[in-house]
Amino acid sequence: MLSRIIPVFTLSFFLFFAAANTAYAMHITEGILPFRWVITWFAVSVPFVGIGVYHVKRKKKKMPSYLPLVGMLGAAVFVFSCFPIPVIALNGMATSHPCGTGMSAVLLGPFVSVLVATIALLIQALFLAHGGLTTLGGNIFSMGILGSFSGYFAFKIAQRCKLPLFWCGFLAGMISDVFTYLGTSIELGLLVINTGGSFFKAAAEIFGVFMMTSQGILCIVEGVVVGFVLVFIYKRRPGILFHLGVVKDDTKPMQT
Amino acid sequence: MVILQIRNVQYQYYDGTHALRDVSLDIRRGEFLAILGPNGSGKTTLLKHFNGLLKPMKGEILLEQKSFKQYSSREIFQKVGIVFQDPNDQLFAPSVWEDVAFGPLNLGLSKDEIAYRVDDALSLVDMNLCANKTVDALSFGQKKRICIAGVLAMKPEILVLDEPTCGLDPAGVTSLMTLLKELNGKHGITIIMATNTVDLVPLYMNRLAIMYHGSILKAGTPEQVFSNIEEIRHACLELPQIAQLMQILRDEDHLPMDRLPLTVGEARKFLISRQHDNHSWPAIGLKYSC
Amino acid sequence: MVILQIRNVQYQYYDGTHALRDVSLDIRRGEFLAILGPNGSGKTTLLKHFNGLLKPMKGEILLEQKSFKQYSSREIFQKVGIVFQDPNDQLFAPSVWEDVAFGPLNLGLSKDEIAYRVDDALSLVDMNLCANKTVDALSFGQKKRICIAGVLAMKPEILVLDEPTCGLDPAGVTSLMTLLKELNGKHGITIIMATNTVDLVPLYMNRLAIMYHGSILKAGTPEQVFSNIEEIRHACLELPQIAQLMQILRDEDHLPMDRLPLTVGEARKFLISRQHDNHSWPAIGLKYSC
Amino acid sequence: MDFFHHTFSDVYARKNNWLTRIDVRVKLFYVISLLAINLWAKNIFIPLLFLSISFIVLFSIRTPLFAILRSMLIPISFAILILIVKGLHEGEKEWLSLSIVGYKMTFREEGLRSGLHTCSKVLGGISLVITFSFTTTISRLCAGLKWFYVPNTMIELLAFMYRYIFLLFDEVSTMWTAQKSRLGHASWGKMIKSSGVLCGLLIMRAFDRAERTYEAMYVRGYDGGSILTVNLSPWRKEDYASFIGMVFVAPMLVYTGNIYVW
Ligand SMILES: Nc1ncnc2c1ncn2[C@@H]1O[C@H](COP(=O)(O)OP(=O)(O)OP(=O)(O)O)[C@@H](O)[C@H]1O
Ligand SMILES: Nc1ncnc2c1ncn2[C@@H]1O[C@H](COP(=O)(O)OP(=O)(O)OP(=O)(O)O)[C@@H](O)[C@H]1O
Ligand SMILES: [Mg+2]
Ligand SMILES: [Mg+2]
Repeated sequence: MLSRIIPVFTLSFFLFFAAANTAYAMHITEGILPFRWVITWFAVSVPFVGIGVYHVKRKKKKMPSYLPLVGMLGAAVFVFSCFPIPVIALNGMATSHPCGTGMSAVLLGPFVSVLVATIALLIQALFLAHGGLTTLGGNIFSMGILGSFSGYFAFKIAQRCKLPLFWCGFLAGMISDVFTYLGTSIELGLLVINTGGSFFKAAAEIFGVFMMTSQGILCIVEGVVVGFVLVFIYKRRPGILFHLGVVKDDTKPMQT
Repeated sequence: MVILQIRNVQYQYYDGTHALRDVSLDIRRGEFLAILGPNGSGKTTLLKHFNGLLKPMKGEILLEQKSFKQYSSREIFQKVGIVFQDPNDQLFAPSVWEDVAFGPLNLGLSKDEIAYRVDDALSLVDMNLCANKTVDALSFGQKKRICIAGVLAMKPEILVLDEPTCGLDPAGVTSLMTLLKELNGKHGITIIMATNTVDLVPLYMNRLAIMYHGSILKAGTPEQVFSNIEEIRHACLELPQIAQLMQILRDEDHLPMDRLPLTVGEARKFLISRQHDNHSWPAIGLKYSC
Repeated sequence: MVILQIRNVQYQYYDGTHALRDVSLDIRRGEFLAILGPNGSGKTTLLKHFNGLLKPMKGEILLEQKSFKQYSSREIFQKVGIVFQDPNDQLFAPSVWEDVAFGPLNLGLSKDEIAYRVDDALSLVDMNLCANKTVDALSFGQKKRICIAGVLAMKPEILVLDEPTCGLDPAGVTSLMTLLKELNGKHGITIIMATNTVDLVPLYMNRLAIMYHGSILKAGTPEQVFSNIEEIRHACLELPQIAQLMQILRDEDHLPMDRLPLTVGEARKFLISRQHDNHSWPAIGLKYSC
Repeated sequence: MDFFHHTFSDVYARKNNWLTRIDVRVKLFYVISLLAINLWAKNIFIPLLFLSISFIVLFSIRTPLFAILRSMLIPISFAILILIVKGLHEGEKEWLSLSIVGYKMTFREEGLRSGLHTCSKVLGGISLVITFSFTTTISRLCAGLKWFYVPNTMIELLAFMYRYIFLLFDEVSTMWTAQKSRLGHASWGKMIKSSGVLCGLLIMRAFDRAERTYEAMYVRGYDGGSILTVNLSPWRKEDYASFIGMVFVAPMLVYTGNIYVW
């Protein structure tokens, strides 16, 4: 049974992904999650978003320039997430779109990044019908929370290990992507529970399919781009990274 | 009467650039002052001092004879409104109305007062009809007007503009400058404007200051300042086109003039009046090489 | 000889804006063409067609008598170099040298050839000494020059510039325009430049086209185009200052002129020559003994 | 590249028609409760009813069909995917079997039914969301969200981000074309590298712009307070009427949705 299902499953996924643009599959569409999961995911996500709001609110009282900074960088990350990135995948050359959460987590910190991702998801849900309003909670969980925290911690750990900046960024970008897809797979996998299917099998299948089609390559490409971006900014305008607290200013130049 | 007095102001950016070396300037109530200067001479830096956005490292700034330090920053914002170069940086609210209301809102005014001021400001810049538009749907010149409205809604006594005409087409420049002239003349708002377009100055401003390398090279009426051509050239500037023509006629072709005509109108008057006093045409002034 | 031919090009943006309605224009090899027009008239949109960044919805563009479709985009980019308005949009690399080398590198040239081209391009724009500076340390005008060098390093035959003088001080404008004039004259590069500054046109360009509302209103030499004042005003433009003065003298004060002087030099010549033919002075004849 | 402006701009919502005139609070209330009913519905009629009503409503304000379809393309393809997957996996009763390149694919009836059910929910939900977003400008939305006690900071960020994505996007497209015209996208590797450079420039731009915008806000008295002047119009009679209308409609929908068809 299983041996027959997997290839068929994969093939159908594959056919679909070859036809439609894969990247969009990373958000769960409106109407797919049943009621209880909608509520569960909202319940999981709201505290994180709340903490993000609290962070921004507290910080902007102390430093009024923080709100425009978060808004502008959020907009930049949003625009970045709309870049068509060419990906060589099983189905040939395809363009895909990065998530951008890894980048925003590195630049803004995990909680604020969740907030920014929430807003981005809301905008996408409303204007692109990409994701949805009832599935917002689930999408915040996978892209916002898992993406931000995994990216952030990957970056911090890599930094602690004294990896070069490029690799820190690479890991942040790649791991946050992987976790985002993992989150989506888990959420979709959980759906089979009440129909009696095996959650782990389903989630693993979906995740496998994600990675086998262009998304696997996309994770790596996004990692490369994030790493590259950090190095680029560090070379040209290190002040920005110091200001955002991404890297420690251990040289202290030009203090006049 | 002097409304804003800049006294030996110096300013240095964090990276060590001496943006202002030693600037002293008096701005009189109700005047329309142009600040000219080459790129990087410190115009923007100076303008940012006028409302306390930057604090001078040395020297001080007096508003109505009182030092800036004696005012709260809110009082200064209310008295001095500043419009930066790029309108896109200044229009952040989703709709025009909300953007203009931003200033009055921060002043803590009542709702009615805010609505009144916004409508007033929008009608001053002739943009009432756009009140509900989103900011993205406006043209560059319209955005510029909304920026000015946003500042006017705070009822400033002094309006500071940084290169407001850059990027506008000639008709847009004329309409913006006419608006400023009207605000200056009818509503008595003191206007200070940094610009690179020398040709505008004799037409609209009654005083100008030339900045060079972080200090004021010269200040005075357009006639006074443009009379010294070497200095102008030295500051990487040019005379206005008309003045260039008249200056060549005066210096190369020896046409006597008591003062250099700077605008089309003045030049015309001069050239026509020349016809009447034929005796003063110099006979030798005919050798020219173009 | 016509190098670039635009035939009935139409272009519409996604939101339905008819940015180009019906544009036909011939650009001759070696000419210096100015494209004037009010904000939003479609200048930038047209320029982006010149190197295939935008594809016309109707009509076609011929480069050296062959349709754009027959070229690969690489060939077009090599023949037509484009410089956008904001230099910050175009300087990607950390240092000047690397930035200028970006184009040649992508052409797959050898190392020596790249180095040679970069040095050549930098010396053309007179920026050799800045080769090792970081881009951020440059002034606005210098950045502009580096942008041009970056394009020149690809050895284009046609150079397209979008409002290159906007935001520069008068000395910067003069030096940039002199540079362009030199590239045009000495090196035979065809230059097309969109601008809002009418005063520059008679001084540097030998042909201009006026755009209005998505189509070419008029094209020709400055004398031809500026002779019809109504049309110019209609297109939200102004005559150059000098031309304004002379036009008033002609129309209001009835000074007879066969053609309107547009530059300082021409106006001077005319005004001086007026002294000779006293008989044609309308008011009073001037007595002269020459 | 036009795609971006096209999809994210609220051009349709800026028009003046009976739907855009409805108070945003009423619309939000409707959308949320209808979405809930849509999710809960046990048959495909309710979602399809929502779908058709949305289309009729959108056509009544002359929304071009292609704009609707463009927005629905992704969800539709997602829905079809679910239909296929469920059809292949769930249930026993064979409905259709075909073989493609050696794989025997068997569609089963139960799976197709439940797939169709989910499919209809996707379409119904999406059409509701689209109807909402095609008739509500972002500033109205912000005002409405505020009334629903969404934190102020979040609304501010939403408005701010929405305002500046277009601007940054335009800057990026200019840089993109500048790169392209110097052959920065000649090969795949170069394209990746160029994307990195572009994104780095984008972040730098955003940072500088944030600073300048803050200065502009500061000189107009901003000190960390609110940046939005939310001006919701007061409740009108029609708004109350539509609110109460929902109270009558909802039970009917719930009743219909409860009919178990298969
Ligand atoms: N944020 C900054 N940090 C460091 N140096 C700066 C900064 N802003 C300006 N400068 C430097 O200070 C000097 C004065 O700059 P300013 O912007 O005041 O010139 P400006 O007269 O406004 O020029 P422009 O005509 O180009 O607008 C310049 O040399 C500039 O490089
Ligand atoms: N990306 C775009 N999407 C939609 N409309 C656009 C876009 N770019 C320009 N337009 C519109 O197309 C028209 C022509 O614009 P264009 O930028 O070519 O004008 P321009 O002559 O360069 O103006 P300016 O002097 O302000 O630079 C304008 O009405 C403008 O609003
Ligand atoms: Mg400046
Ligand atoms: Mg333009």
